[in-house]
Parts: sequence; C-alpha cells; structure tokens
Amino acid sequence: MSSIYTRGGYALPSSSLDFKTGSWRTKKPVHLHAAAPCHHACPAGEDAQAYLALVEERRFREAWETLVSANPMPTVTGRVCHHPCETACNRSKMDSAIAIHNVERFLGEQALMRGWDYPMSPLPANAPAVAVVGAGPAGCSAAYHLRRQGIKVTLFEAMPQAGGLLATAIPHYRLPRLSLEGELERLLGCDIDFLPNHRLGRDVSIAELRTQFEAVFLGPGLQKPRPWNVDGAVPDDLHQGLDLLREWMHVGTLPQWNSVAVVGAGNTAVDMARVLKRAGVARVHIISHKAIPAADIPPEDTMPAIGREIFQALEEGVQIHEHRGVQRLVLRGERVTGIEVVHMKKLRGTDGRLRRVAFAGTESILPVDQVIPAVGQVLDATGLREVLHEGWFQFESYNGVLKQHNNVYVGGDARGDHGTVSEAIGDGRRAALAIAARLRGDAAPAEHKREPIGVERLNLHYFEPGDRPEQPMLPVAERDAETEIELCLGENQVVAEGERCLSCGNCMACDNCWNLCPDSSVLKTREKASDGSHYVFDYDYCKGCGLCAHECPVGYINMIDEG
Amino acid sequence: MLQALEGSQALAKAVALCRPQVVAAYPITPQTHIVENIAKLVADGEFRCELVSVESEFSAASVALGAAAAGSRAYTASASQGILLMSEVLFNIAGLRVPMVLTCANRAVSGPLSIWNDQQDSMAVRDSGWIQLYCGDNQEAVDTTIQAYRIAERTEVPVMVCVDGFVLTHTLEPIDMPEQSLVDQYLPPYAFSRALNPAQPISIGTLVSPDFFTEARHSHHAAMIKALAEIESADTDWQEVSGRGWGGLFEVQGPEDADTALLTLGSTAGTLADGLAQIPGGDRVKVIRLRCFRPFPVEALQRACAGLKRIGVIERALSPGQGGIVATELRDALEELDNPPKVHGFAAGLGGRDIPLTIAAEALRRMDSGEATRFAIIDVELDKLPPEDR
Amino acid sequence: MIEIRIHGRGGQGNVVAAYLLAQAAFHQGMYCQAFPNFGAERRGAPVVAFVRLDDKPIRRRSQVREPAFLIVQDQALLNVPGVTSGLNPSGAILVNSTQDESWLNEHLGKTTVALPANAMAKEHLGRPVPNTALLSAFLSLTGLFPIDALKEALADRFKGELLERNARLVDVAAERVNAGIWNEAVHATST
Amino acid sequence: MSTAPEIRIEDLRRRQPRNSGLISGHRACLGCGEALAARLVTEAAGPDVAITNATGCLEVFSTAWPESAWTRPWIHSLFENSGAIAAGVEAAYKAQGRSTKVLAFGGDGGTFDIGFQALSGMLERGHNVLYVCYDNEAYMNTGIQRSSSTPHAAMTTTSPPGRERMGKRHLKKDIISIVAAHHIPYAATASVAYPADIKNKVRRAMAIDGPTFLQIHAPCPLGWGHEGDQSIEVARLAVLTGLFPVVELERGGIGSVLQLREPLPVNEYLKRQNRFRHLFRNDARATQELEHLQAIANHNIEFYGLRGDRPAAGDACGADTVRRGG
Repeated sequence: MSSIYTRGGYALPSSSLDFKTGSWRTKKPVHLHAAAPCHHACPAGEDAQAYLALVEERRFREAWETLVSANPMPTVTGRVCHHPCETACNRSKMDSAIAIHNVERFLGEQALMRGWDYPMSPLPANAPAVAVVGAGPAGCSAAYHLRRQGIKVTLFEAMPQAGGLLATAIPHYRLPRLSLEGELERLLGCDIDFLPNHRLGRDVSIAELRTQFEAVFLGPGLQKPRPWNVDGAVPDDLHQGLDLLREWMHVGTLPQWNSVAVVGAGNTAVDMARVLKRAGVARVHIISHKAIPAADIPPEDTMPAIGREIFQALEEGVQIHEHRGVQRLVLRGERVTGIEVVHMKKLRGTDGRLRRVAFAGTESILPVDQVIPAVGQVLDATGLREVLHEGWFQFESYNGVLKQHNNVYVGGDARGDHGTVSEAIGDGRRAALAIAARLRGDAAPAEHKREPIGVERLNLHYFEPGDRPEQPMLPVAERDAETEIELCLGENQVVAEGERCLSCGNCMACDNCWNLCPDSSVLKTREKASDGSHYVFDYDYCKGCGLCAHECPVGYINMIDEG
Repeated sequence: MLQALEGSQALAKAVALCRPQVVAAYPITPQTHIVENIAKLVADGEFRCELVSVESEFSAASVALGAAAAGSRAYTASASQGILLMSEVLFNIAGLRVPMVLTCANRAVSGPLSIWNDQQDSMAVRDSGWIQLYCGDNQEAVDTTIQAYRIAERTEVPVMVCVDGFVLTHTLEPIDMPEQSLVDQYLPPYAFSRALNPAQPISIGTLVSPDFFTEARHSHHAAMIKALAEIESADTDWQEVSGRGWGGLFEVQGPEDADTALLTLGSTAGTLADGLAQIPGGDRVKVIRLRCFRPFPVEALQRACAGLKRIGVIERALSPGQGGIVATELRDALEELDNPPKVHGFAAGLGGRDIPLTIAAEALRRMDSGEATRFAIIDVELDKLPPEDR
Repeated sequence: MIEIRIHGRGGQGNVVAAYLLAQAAFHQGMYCQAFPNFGAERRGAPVVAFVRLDDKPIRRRSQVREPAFLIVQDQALLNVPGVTSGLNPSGAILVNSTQDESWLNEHLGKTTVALPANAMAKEHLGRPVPNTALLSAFLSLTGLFPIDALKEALADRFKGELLERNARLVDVAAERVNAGIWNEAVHATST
Repeated sequence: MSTAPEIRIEDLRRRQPRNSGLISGHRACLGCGEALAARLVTEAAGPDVAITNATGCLEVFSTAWPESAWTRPWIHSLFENSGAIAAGVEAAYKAQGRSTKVLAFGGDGGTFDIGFQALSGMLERGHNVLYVCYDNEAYMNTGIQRSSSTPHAAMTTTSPPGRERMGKRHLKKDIISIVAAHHIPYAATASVAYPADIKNKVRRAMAIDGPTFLQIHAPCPLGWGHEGDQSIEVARLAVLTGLFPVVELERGGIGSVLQLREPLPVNEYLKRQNRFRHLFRNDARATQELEHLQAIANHNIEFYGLRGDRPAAGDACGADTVRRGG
C-alpha cells in the first residue's frame, strides 16, 4: 500500500471485498421452487400459477397451451370441477381465492372460439399402438396424452358418442352441449382412432386388446347404480337418480310428480333435484346426511356436491334437509306416499369408530309421491372379469397400472377411490405418461411429491388487496333446462385475476431480495441462473441474515443450515 | 511595503496573501479582530474565499478539516476556550495528516475566567500532533503564517501559529506586508495528495485496529521529527526571498560565550532583551526565543545550549502540580549533554499579568540566589492569598 | 524612546487615539508601538492605551508604567485612582478640560495643559470626540513631529468631508496651545 | 443452488445494474437496517458525491482499515461534526467550482444529540448538503444506550426497566420538526421498509441546491431485540402503526405524507421487539405505557393527517406492492 494511505489510515475504495463476510453465516439462503397450492391441489395436474402468469401478460394462447399440457378439456372442467385449486389457493387467506376455474374456462372458450389447435407433432410412422376403453373424461384424457407422447391410440366407446357422463348426465345449463362437443371434436380430431358403439365384453374383449395393442387403458366408469333400500323395502316404481338424469338428457321430459325426495348429497343428487324443478315438480327435497357447506363446518361434514351448485339449487327452490336420514318408507301398497326422516349425525362411538347416529324423537314424515336415490354407482363388471380381483381393480394408485396385469391401466370413476371429472382427467394423464415410459423402456415416472407452500411462507404485505370478480349469473327467473347459468368472465377480469395471483413459491423477479440485502449479496443476472431464476446469492459475503427470505413475497427463498 | 498595522489586521492580510479557499472561524477574544479583518477583506472583494461563519470553534475546526480534506487550502483561528473546544478536532486533523494553518491568539484558559494573554491554550494541545510555532512580534506572525502553509503542505502536518493575544494581536506597529507575487512564488498552489475526489474515491478516517494504530502513531511522530528540517528551510527560503528570517527553530541573541541564558516563547523575548539591557551584566546573558515548540528541537537546542551553565525558562503557562512545561522538556532535552546546564523554570505573565522590564533581573536574581530553582511563578503576589493557599 | 499613556473611556476612541498617534509617527518615519490595556470594559468605563515612539525598532512589550506624558480624554478621569501614577517627574499632562489650567497644575502637582477638546470637536466635527484635537495639541506642545503626519494618519482612516473637518480641527487645536512648551520635557523624559 | 458455470460471480458483481456507494465486505450485523439504508441512499445519489460520516456503527463497520466498503470519497472525522465537516467539504467544492454534492451521514446519536449543533449550523448557513440521519433509536455502536431518539418506554442499557421505571422516561425527540424549523427547502422522513420512497426522496433532495435532510428509520436487530430477518417487517410496522410517520416538510410546512389505510394497533409493532418486552407484563404501569404509545401514534396520525381517504397505490400498503417482473 502506498505510503500516502498509511498516513492517517486512509483506505482504498471497495477494498472491503478482501473481507469475506460469508464466513459469518450459519444459515444460507437457497432458492426453492415449492409447489403452488393450486398446482398441488389440482387432480388434473394443471399448473394454474403458470398460466395465470401468462394471462397477466395477455398471452392467452400460451396460457391455454400451458393449461392443455395437463388437461385437454378446460371448458368442461372450468364448469364442472369443484376446483380444489381455489380451496387451496393461498390468496383465500388474504382476501378471496383466485377465480381459477373462471380463468380456465375463459382460456378454453378462447381456444374454441379462435380454433386453436393443441400443440402436437404428427404421429411417427412406427408409432406404438395403445387401446383406450371408454371415452369419458378418463379415457379421453388418456387418449390425448398418449397421442401427445407420439402413441397411436384406438379409443373404444360403448355409446354412440364420446364424453361419458359429461354427455349423458350433466345438465346443459351446467355444461352446454356446444362446449363439450367442441372440446371432444378437437380431441378426437387429432389422429385418434375413435370407435363408438364398441362395448367391452360384447364387441371387443380385453384379451383381444391385450394382444393387439402394446397396452390398454380402461376408463369404463361406474355404470350400475348402487343398490338402495330402506330396511329392505324398495318402492316398486323406484327410479335411480342417474338413470333419470340420463333420461332427461336424452328425452327431455320426466314423469309428472308433485313432490319428490332425492336421497343423497353428491352432484348427481343436486343435479337431479334441479332437473326435477325444471321438469315441473313443485316440491323437491334433498335428504342429505351431511351439511350445507358453510364457513364453520369442516369439509368432511359437508355435502360432497359442488358448493355453488348447492346454492343455485337452493336459489331455485330445492329444499335441502341437512343431517337427515330416511328411516322408513311410508308406502300405500307398493307406492310411496311419504318418507320418515330423522336427524342424524356421524359421531365417534365408544370404540372410536365413526358411525351415523339417529336421534330418537326427531322423526317426522315428509309426504312425497316419489323417492329417488342418488347415492352413487358401482362398477359393472361385464367384460372386465379377467382383470378384476374380487370384483375390483387392484392398481398402483399413482398411475393406475394393474398389479397383476402390467400392461393394463385403469383410471376414472372405475378405480372406485375417487369420482370427479378432474380426477379422471388426471388419471388418464398419469397413466398415459406411465404407458409411454414403459413403451420407451423407461421406468414409470414416479410420483413427484412436492409439498405445497403454505400462506405463512408468503409475505402478503407486498400484495394489494383485491376481491375476485363476481361471476355473472343468469337470474333465477330466467333459468331453464338449456341456458347456461354461469357466464364467462371478461378478458379484463381474467387479466386482473392473473395480477392477483400470489405466485406462491415461484420467483416473480420482483427484485425485493436484490433491493433489500444489507450486504449486497444478492446479484441479478440477465441470463438465467441454473435454478431458472434471475438472482444468484453471493455466498462470499452473504451473512445469512434471512432478510431476503422473509421479504420474498412468494416464499421462493429458503434458509437452510450451513454445511 | 511597510505599513503601521494592528497585529490582527496584518494577520488577516497575511492569510489573504496565502490564498486559502476556505476560512472558517468563530469569534473569541482576542482572536476576533483577525476574523473581522478577514471578513472585511472578503466584503471588499480583496480576498476571494468561502468564509464560513460557523456556530462554534468546534465547527470552525471541522469545517476547515472538511475543506482541507476536500483539497482546498483552509484556515481557522481561535484562542483559549475555543482551542479547547476544538481540541478533539485538532487531534483528528493532525492524526488524519491533513494540512492546514490555525492562528492561536494565545489566551488564558478559564476558570476563573480570564480573557487575557498567556499560552496555556496552545500548551494544552501540545500533544495534539500539530506543529506549533510561537511568534515574537507581528512581523514574524505575518511571515510565519506564510511559512506555515508551506510547512503544513510539505509535511502533511497542520501548523498552529501562536501569537500572544492582545500583546501582539492588538498592537499597532510597522509591518512590512509582502507582495502577493512574492508569496505566490514562495507558496505554490495547494494540492492535497489524498483529497476527497469522486474520481479517486478514497476513505479517510477509518477504524484502525491495534494491528496498525501503533504504526500510524509512529508515522506521525516521525513526520513531526522530519518537519524540523522543513521548518528551518521554510524560514531560510523565506529569508532569501523577503530578506527576513526568524531563526528557524529558535532565535538566539547575546554573546556566544555566555554561561547564562534566558529562554522564552513569543512576545516576552523583546521585553527580556530590553530588560537585560538595563541591568549590569545583562549583556553577558543570552536570550533564546524558542520559535518551534512542536516538534521539540532537541538536537538543535542541545547544540545551542552546550557550554551554558544555567538557563532560566520564562513561560506563560504551567502544568499545575508539575511546573514549567517548556522548562521540563528542555531539562530533559539537555540531560544528554556532558555538563548539562541547570534549568530554572519560571512561569510569569499568566492571565494577562504584565511582564515588566524588570522580569529579567528578577529571574537572574532568583537563579543567583538559588531559591526555588526547579519551578516558581515568578510574579505571584502571595499576600493576596490566605496563608493556607500559598 | 518616548512613552505615552492615554486615558479615556470605553467607546470614546481611546485605542484609536493611540493608533493615530503611532500611525502619525510612522508616517514621520519613526518606529512606533500602540496598544490598549486590554480589557473587557464596556462603554463609559475608564480605559487606557499606550504609545511608544522611537527612532529604532521597539522590542519591549510591557505596559507603559512610567509614561513621559499623559493624554487624558476626560477631566473626570483625573479623579480616578492611578491615572497619574508613574508619570515621569519631568513629564506633563494634556487633559480635555474647560477648567482653569493653573488650578489643575496645583491640584495635580504636575505640568498640565487643559484643552476644551469637546467643544472644539463639536464645532468642527459635530460630535464631542476629543481625540483628534488632543493629539494635535499634544504634537504642538511637544514638537515631536509636525502635525501634517497626524493629518496623514487621519487620511488612512477618513475620507472626504470628514477628513477635511478633522484636518481643520488639527490646525485649530495646534493653534490653541503654546507650541513647543513641552520640548524640554521631551528631552528630559526620553530614554 | 449453485451458479451456472458460465456466470462468474466476480463478473456478476461488477455488472450489477446499480451503482452502490456501500458494497459487500462491510461488517454490519446480520440484517442491519442502517447498512441497507446507506446503500439505498448512495444508489439514488449517484457517483458524483462526497460523504462525511459521523462516528457510529456505519462508520465502524464500513471502514476497518485497510479495508473500506465505500466507493465514494468518504471521510469520518468525529462523532459530533458530520454536519460541519460536510459544510467544509461543500465550501471547498464551491471554491473549486465543483458541482459534486456532499452527503452528511450520522446516526441518531450524532444527529439528535451530540452533533445537533453542527447540524443546526450547517442548515442555518444554507450549505448545499444532504444530511441523512440513520435513525436506529439508540447508541448502538457503544452497546445500546438511550439517545434522545429512543422511543418512550423503550428499554436500553441506560434506560432499563426495573421496579421503579418502565424504560425510557422521556419522549423521542421530534427532530424532523426541529430541522424543518430551520426553514430549509426540504426535510423528510423515510423508512428502510420503503426503499423506493427513500430513493425518490434522495433524488428529490439531490436536485435542490441547499440544505436538505432525510431521517431514515433503520432497525437495529441487536438493539431492538428482533431477528435480523425481521428488520424490514419491524420497520414497516413502525410506519403502519403511525409510530414512525413518513412525511415530507417543505420550508417548514407539511408536504406529502405516506398515508395509512387502517392504522395497526401499536402493539403489533411493539410486541416484536425485546426492547418493549416489559410492556407486555401483567402490570398496570405497562398497560399505561402501551396506551401512552398508542396515544403518541394517534397523535402522529392526526397531526400529519396520515389516515388516507381510500386505499391508494401510493399509500403505506400500496407503495411497495410487487408485480411479476419487478
């Protein structure tokens, strides 16, 4: 050092870089791209956060392409899904969840309106062939994802048209025919060999499929109503809810009743009740052993039907009897004239097991001229026996591969462990990816479990409060059998939702870490760093204070123990 | 050109001749006339500088430090309490090795309050690391101010020019004010090697650990010792161009072979010389006027005092409980001589007490009589004190 | 060397008087020294200033304890203890006074000249500032050097009409006293 | 996670799209609010500045000889003379015909207390200096002793709570009003929790030819008793409760203020810091002091009109909203 600096102890600029304060650190910040709750919660595997980011920038087509990389039918799920993504959405702890399903639907409709094609390369000449049985949500999803993987798909369907329950049992005011047909048309149109009116066990057998195709995906659904009786009594003119719905969808009319009790708490029960209203039934009751959803009721105690459908049913005059069970049928001859209902609740017994308890003294008679059970369906084993074990499939939960038949996969309601459209779509995708891996000779992709990031890891201060948009709805007085009740959000509303997205766990490049580091130890890169972000920690000087992690709005920075 | 000027006025003109860019001062008796005269010169456009009229001596020194560190020639002046209020900054300026010049219009330090002359103020900051030059008259004060800038800027040690308050600052006498061209020739423009400059952004005033503080202090001490030569050459060179020199480190009058000397600092020297002229044998006594007190010119004093039998040191300050400050240092400096002269310490003229012509005779009488030879306040009037306080 | 002590009051221009006398001597080519007895006195309080004049450089800085002459700017000061102390027995006093000189001589026991300097100043300057008249009279009495040097010194401080008035006052005051009567005293008190 | 091999960290440091006056390698504590604030100020002030720095943490941690973390000409003289040193540097630059702006830095000790006179003199004389006070509300450099900036009831080593006392007995000195009373063109407060606001205020002050003053609330994790990662959070709560009003005063009058939506109760701020721990004991005096602090916040809110009419993008909740892409 020059003598002029030793005089009086002067120092040269920036010479502190010789002093590496990184040695002070006991904890160090690392980037951790934790799963967004919406992504984690989506049974179909959609990464809502990713497409919301694109929506924010009005890059709608790219947003849609991101969306359909998981789910080929967004206009459908955007309407009928119970959207656990929104339940999980961290924003709900701040003000209100992002209206993800509305965005999803908006993107799907944009795609249909503008005729966007799936991003997909042409099938290679030597593409392997896989059979898919059942063109419901699971089968369609499997077919689509197999096709994206460069696999030739033959899709067998017992009915004359594709769509499964979507086409046969979901009323048009919930799922307009045009939307569904648009999605199916595009899906089937991408080089999928669709064979309608091919019923398993009648027109084709599993054995044939297993020899003709490299693999088989089974998505037959649950076709048989669950048997129902009250203490062994069954009215002789019993109509099952699902059958009645199909009848309504197919014919457009129902028998003329005055007063009907629908027994059940799921979507079929609610749809049935609302359809009955539309068919002119004056008094429609739902007998539910669970509660109407409300803020203070735990989800496991609430009706499994989609909440907003339940409320629309109430708006439309359906009476829901919560925590009730049917204890006795009041019969005149073989005909029902009423039901005896009783208050009941699921309680833990002395042995610790949950069971329904009916409360004596709470019985009452509900006069009805028809009781319609809508308590679920079971597997129709026709054509499936050789792959069933004691009447059920036995499969790996993640991708649905059968335990005894390693080239046969199952998905959708037929698995028996879940029953929503989105779950069926997810099953189809995971099975397709497993099949593709298998055909390539690779190991099946393992379940990649990333813990979703909790709201406590976010710094909500950095986000402006803002409520989700009101979804436009058809007034009750104008509702009929066909006209859709829930209407689509506008472009600006959708973009606003993109802006409201908290980007949980995913760097927004907001610069907080770079701005707020007291030690200038967060560096910014124009190129992407190896972790995909635009920031690099300068561990030579970072003292590990954790300020960056605490002030990261999205929880992208984790403090981990040093060494 | 010879002019009859009040000392303060002459000093103000001398400061202006040195062209400092920043002057910062706070008024205090008896320094006031210096800054008033500078303000007048600035107001009349005869002196272009940033005159910062601060709110305290503490800020005066600080502003001067800031200005000097920023690369400007800087000046300040004070006295007494002002010097002590500055003292923290004085240590800092010197320790940072920032050159500047300060005029100390020497005055007693309270309490009790005294506004009159002695040299206790500058003596109190003798360890601050500043060069201290004491002036015998106003002509010397003018010339020394000019020399001081050269010394400070060459050594990177600040210089305090000590001028007896009132006795010099308020005395009108003929003074030869040098021509501007002469001063410009003698004193090149200031260029601080380590100035605050965005183009070379150094850091001044760092925290120095025990690892280096000793070396920083050593470097400062060594610079002070080396400054002795610079102080002498500044005076020699000035004499060459102006015709006036002041003896460099100290001025000696009297016979070469004298065995007795009186040593003092500042304006007392003339009174001593006149006093000696009036007493029998007075012409056999040397008068040594110590000009440079810091750095203390040990070797030069040893040479000048070799052969003397006794020296009386008359100083206008004391270290209570110890005695004469300069006397003690001189005794220490001469101790290495083969037959060191006996050094008698006298304080006199405290708090403005007039130092009369008779002081020389009184000092010699005491040295002859052998009473109170180590230290005495020579002009104390003990009858003014109760017996228990004498 | 001639040593002079000037007594006055704070605000009366006592130091200026000392400076003027020294500056006048300087213009005359003499060595000079003028300084106040430094104090913190406020307006009206008695103050003292000293002047030394010589034809060789002046080294001493001590106060003037045994002045050759006293210039007293206000006759009341004569009653202040110590004002006349130390006056050289051969020396003399010039006092701004309207009192009878002979009474003063007797009263003080010193050679004393009285000059009605206030009235003269009031007449010529419009203000009762006695020092110019006293200095001029002093030079006239002692014959130390011509009064033109005093005019030069005044010209260092004043300009225009004020200078002219002062110059006239110098002339009038010089006329007012008996020129040269203190010549002897000068010789007797010079050191 | 490691850096991509093609990015060399040394190059990256050099290529940062900012020009900081205070860089890495300084020895501030973890999460130091003052270090952060000083960097932000220098970034906004730009390179053509000289800095004077009072004795204090900032000076000590930034310049351990022979190392300096400053990239600007910088001088530390003493504790109480940053304002005067700045005045001197400014006077010199003026005499030299330079336009380099002088920044004077000091902590609350060097500004509110021991350096108060030099600051006042500098302001009164109209020097073209931006004085920045890094306010961490106690003498932190010497180990957390009370200053006149220490908030009422706060615990320091010289205002400890005990059987007779509940922390500091006196109020926090209203330095900004005192400074503004010098009738200077611009005086403002800011908080490290609002970096963009700091930068805007510095830019504003830089453009003014004359004395300007910025008081930046800068938490000291050690002195306040919170973890280093909480510094911004705590600073933000000081603002959101109204205990530290973020305001601008122009020529002595109140200019714009950072408005609050719904002021938070002061406890939200106090309970996060050990220095107020004694106020959360079951003790009537503690309750009284909490109410006192709430009243002070209420007074600030009323005096400066901090309560906004409606949520606005620029208020204390909206000012630091982040968006994707920064």
